[in-house]
Amino acid sequence: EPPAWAKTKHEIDPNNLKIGVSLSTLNNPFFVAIKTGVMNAANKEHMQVKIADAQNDSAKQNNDVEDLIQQGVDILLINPVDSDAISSAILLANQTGIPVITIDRSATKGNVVTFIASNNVEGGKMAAQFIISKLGKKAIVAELQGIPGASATRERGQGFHLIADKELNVVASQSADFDRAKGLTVAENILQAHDNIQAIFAQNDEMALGAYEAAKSAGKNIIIVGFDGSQDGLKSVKEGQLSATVAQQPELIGEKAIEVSKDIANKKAISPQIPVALQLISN
Amino acid sequence: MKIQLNNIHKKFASNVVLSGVNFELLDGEIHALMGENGAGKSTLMNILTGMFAADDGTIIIDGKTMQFANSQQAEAYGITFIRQELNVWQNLTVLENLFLAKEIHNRIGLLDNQQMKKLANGKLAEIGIQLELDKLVSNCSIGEQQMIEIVKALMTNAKVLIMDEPTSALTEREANVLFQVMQRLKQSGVGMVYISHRMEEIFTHCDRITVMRDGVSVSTSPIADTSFNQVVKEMVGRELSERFPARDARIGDEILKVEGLTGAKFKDISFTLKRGEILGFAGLMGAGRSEIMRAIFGLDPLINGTIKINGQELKINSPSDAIKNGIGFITENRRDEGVILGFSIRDNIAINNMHNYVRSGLIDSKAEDKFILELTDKLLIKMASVNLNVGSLSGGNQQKVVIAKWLGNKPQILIMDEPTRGIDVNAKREIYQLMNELTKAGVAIIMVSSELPEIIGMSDRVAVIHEGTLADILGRENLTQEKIISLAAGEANAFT
Amino acid sequence: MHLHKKLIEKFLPFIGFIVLFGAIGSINHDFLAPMNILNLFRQVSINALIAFGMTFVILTGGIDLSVGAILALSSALMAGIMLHGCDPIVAIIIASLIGAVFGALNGILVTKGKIAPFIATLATMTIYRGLTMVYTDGNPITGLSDSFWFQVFGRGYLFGLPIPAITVIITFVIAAIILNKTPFGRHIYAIGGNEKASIISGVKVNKIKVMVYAINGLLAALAGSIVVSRLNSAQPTAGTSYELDAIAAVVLGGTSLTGGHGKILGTLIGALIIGTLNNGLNILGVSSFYQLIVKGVVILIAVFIDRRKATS
Amino acid sequence: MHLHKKLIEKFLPFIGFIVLFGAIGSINHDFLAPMNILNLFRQVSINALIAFGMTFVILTGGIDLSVGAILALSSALMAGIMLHGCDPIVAIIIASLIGAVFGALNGILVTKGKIAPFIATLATMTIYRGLTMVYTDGNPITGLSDSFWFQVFGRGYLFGLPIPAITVIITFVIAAIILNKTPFGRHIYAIGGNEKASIISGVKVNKIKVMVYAINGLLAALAGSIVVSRLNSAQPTAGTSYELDAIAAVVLGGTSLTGGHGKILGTLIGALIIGTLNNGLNILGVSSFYQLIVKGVVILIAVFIDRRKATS
Ligand SMILES: Nc1ncnc2c1ncn2[C@@H]1O[C@H](COP(=O)(O)OP(=O)(O)OP(=O)(O)O)[C@@H](O)[C@H]1O
Ligand SMILES: Nc1ncnc2c1ncn2[C@@H]1O[C@H](COP(=O)(O)OP(=O)(O)OP(=O)(O)O)[C@@H](O)[C@H]1O
Ligand SMILES: [Mg+2]
Ligand SMILES: [Mg+2]
Repeated sequence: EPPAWAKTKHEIDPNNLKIGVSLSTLNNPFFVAIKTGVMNAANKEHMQVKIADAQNDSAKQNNDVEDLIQQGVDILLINPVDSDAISSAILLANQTGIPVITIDRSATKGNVVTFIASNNVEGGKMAAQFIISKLGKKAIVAELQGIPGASATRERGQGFHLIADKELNVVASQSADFDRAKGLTVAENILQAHDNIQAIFAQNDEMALGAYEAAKSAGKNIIIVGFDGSQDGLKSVKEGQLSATVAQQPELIGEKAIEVSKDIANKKAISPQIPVALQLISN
Repeated sequence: MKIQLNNIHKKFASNVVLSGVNFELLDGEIHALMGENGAGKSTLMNILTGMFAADDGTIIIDGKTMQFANSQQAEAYGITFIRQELNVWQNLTVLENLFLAKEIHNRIGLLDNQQMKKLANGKLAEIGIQLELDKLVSNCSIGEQQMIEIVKALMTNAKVLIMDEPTSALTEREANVLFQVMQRLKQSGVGMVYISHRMEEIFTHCDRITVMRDGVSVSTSPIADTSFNQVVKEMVGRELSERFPARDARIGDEILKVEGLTGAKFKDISFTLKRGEILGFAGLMGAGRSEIMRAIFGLDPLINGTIKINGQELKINSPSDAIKNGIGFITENRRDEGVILGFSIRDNIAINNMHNYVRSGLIDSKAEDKFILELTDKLLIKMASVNLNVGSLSGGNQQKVVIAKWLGNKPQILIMDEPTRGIDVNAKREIYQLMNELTKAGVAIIMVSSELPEIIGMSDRVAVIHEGTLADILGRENLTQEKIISLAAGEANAFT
Repeated sequence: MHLHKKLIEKFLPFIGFIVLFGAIGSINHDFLAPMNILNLFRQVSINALIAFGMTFVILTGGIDLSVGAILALSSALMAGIMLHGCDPIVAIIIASLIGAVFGALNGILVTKGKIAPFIATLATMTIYRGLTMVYTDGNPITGLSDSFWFQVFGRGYLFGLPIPAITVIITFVIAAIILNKTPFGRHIYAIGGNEKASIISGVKVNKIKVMVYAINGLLAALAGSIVVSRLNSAQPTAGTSYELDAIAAVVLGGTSLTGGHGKILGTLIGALIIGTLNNGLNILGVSSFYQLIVKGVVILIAVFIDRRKATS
Repeated sequence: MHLHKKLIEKFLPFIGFIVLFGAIGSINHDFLAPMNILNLFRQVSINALIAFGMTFVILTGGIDLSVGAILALSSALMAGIMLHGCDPIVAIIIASLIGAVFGALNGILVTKGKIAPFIATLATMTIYRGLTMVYTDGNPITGLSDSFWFQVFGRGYLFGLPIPAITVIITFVIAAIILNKTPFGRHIYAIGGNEKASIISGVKVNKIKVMVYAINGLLAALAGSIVVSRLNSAQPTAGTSYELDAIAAVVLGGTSLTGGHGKILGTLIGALIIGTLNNGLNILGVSSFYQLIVKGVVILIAVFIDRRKATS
């Protein structure tokens, strides 16, 4: 418990809401899009928004949440870097009496009003199923993983492997750090090592776009599935380059979060989980 | 070219270094500039060659008032300065060093190595020095490196050549090559300023001498009109008794016995050392004397041989082993291996003496101050406070700080490698006196030196090293300059 | 007058800190709220601990890029042994020792292996990070302990101060005593001042360097255990690029990268400056993109002023 | 016999490369497929270009941590002007010049500002990255150009070689001539060998250093434009931690971090070693966790052998 003299008191004024947003990273268009969604919606509602970028570091995110609380925000929107590691920050918010909404990733501990997300594990499964639907069982596939240890890497990989390990033949799984340039070189190398690859699942659109360039220059026409539904990714699907992307509608997630915030201020009942549908966009 | 420096003043911050120096250099003369460490000799020449601007005073060259902005300007005007500290590039070859910042290139800007080689070889032949142009400087001896500097200066076809202690790293033989070059330059009308702490050289090779003391020029006279004692008196400001204080230590039991010592640069070295004795080590530059000492001190690995102290054979694998066994080592390279520049006098002396005043693991500051002041007092180190940066001391006083650091350890054997290199007569004498006191108290000293007068004046016995082997050990009774030189040069049978 | 100037120079990092602190506080009063000051202290503690260790290394003229990876690896191992039922406090001690071992390994590569510290620790940085990934399989280790002492270590308060801040203060005092009052500390400075001269003076340079890198590893691991307690989990990606913040803190505190010169107090202030920037810019609501720019510029200005001092 | 040994030592990095290459090739024949060799050359080109620039900087005794950020910033600006309709080839030239300006800025901080290179470029690294983020708002810039020349620059082939590889070869030849055959190059070695003596001898140390950092920035930007062409987009996070790969390549090639010693050919081989590792470990299907460990260990071994050579 912090000492009594240091504590701040808290009351919500529904007409002058101050929203604190802690994002896991802004080094990734997906989260930038969530931010855009939040900002646009909040502007419409004339809410104040404070945004902090944890740069994918759980320890920094705890600091960020502390700092946001300190600024007297009324509601916290937290996009955890990691579901477990965010717990103590959420407990802190609970102590201070600030309602918390988690975005995109859940929190394992603490009181969270609601959790707005599309399910990464589900998305991974969708990608695997899409490949099966196109190529049938036992198709030869490779996987491009994100930054080792990052939660999106784990969850998307988990969902993908839940199905793929049984129904597909995954011959290579390599990390390309969610980075387009690395996606390109790693895909080049994988294609080199496995001449017979029929499909690539990339854990985000950036890597998928890199993999597409690799396949193109190797003169191979294979199925490439991305994840996120970023602008580039969607465009590429439309142009028939990527076969599909598991679209998450990040702006919609951001808008929803602001909508729910308003409901909280107006003391409306909120359902504990608000799914934002994943869409498999394919051509 | 005639140069006149009139009433030059210079201060650094609040430190007045020059306060009215007059100096004159004529065509074709070798003009000695002498003075104690810190008298301002190097500073004066830096002012002449444009490194610093004088605060006051004028520089007149051939009747014109001049002021160079940097040493390149001075060089273009025909005044070349070989500085006290070596300015060479260890990572480059001799040829590359000779032409650095003066590279010759062809029309499209590419280096013309052929042309540079031709020029360099021409110059080397002209002055009679041999240097391998393609050798890396890091593989050259200090003497060769000094020669590179000299050749580089001569390549500029200077009308005036300033040399700041060029022989402090040379042995007699190499110095003699330089003196021959100087005589030839003199014939062709080049004027030279020659700065040195070696009296003999000044009196044999120079035409005139200017003595400086405390930032003022005290006198200028033809060399023939003055004397050794006169110059010393003017430098120091008082009469100095004989140059080498008399040795009267009682020589005791054998303390060190070295047998068959073999290392990378020397082989089969055997000698003994007694309590209270000074054993001199003479030899040409690069003979391997320092290497022998480094091996005894555990700095370099031994290939073969035994070291016995007080009759007991020891394995010395590191300096701390050596120190534990009562050996101290003052290296030849004060700036790189002796003092820690930028650290205070206190911290420099404390580095290997803290065990003397540590109480329950912590340093007792009061005891430390007391311990260090005792040492600095004993060595007569001239300083305002022990908290001063050791770099602010003169060379002689820096050397005394190094000695002080070792005395604190109460060594039984003290190895002193070139203990007076670059140090003025007065400070030298103080160090000699200290050596005498130490030996009187039973300490045994090994003194490596390239200054023969010092070797002869201070040693009880002299070991002469020739190309890594022990040529002979001479007793005090048959020590002569000629004998040492011929032994060092490898003419072992000349006298036996 | 001269003395006056010297005094100002000596306290330059401190003055910089006060100016920064005052400036941010005057723009936004939330910053000066007591709770925020406590937050600041706790937030600074991780970087301060690592930077203390880094100060030792930099004073010898070395550098250690692997501290962030050591933090992650020791955290993971700590969490691992806690899952096997080890008492949290014992686990913290074991983790710190493990950190010291990894640090010592860096020291051995630098001394026995004669590899430049930058390269040696660049290599071990990726090795330690790889080992962390292999050990955790890329997953965070969670469900550690509800033990009071464990939770309190990263999150609790004592005498109104966050425990991590108290850990920092204790570490600071010990480090200051070691550096200023023991032969070991003096030898650290001497090695940075002139390694050759130190060897010849009988300083056991290799041994001291290995110890210095070990201390650095130990403190990184200690910082790691605070992170584990705060997050109640060990993250495989923890500590990424912490080495840069630590080095920045050391340099902002006036320690020279060439070794031999610097004070642990300066490092503490350097860490406070960086912490104040992070916290203050958050509180001021500066966008994270601009935060990068501001932080870079502040480091440049601070170091620039510090260099002027040194040369004048 | 002695000559023999010397020769081996001289070609040590090259021998290391051949051994590595052979080892991977014998485990997996795909690695030796002509197409993969071409891939390898293209993949190596980015790191090689940056490492060439880094060699110049390290030879003067400096270091530049900001190259990755310069790559990103110049790429973003290049993409920006292309969206405004600038001709791709002109855009590449402008981007390279912009890179040179950012590099020169590093050089000015190091020389005029007297800030240690490590710190100066650590600060500009975050500043340049921040500027990139601000300029791109954190989003990739896409839809650049379908121009043939632009596409060919990163993806095309000439005489059966990937164009980026040809760019590397041309750059290598120019760099080798500059370093070995011009007074400028000679002065770079001189500064790294003995900066004080260089100043005294009238080498324009500050000017040369600024130029060296500018060259480094230019080559980082050139590498950046290859990345942009290959991906047909500019990524705000491009180049992250490329500085470490470049430094590793330089050091693997036998250049000493203290300056004055090293060859650009060594750097090329160093970059090939790192590229071979990345490519080969991928082809062998080594998990990314173990890749980290293997890369660290290989760097350690290579540098360790190189040091032995130097001391023996
Ligand atoms: N750049 C400088 N800044 C401050 N003080 C200096 C500088 N250069 C020299 N000094 C001081 O000026 C004084 C004279 O130094 P100088 O080097 O000219 O003496 P010197 O006669 O050449 O001595 P030595 O015989 O030891 O070479 C010394 O006290 C020295 O510390
Ligand atoms: N670290 C080193 N690397 C290469 N050569 C060295 C090294 N140290 C010394 N040398 C060379 O070894 C030879 C013998 O060295 P050393 O200088 O010790 O002989 P010396 O008789 O003591 O002469 P000096 O009068 O210079 O002390 C010289 O040619 C010297 O340049
Ligand atoms: Mg002098
Ligand atoms: Mg010697």
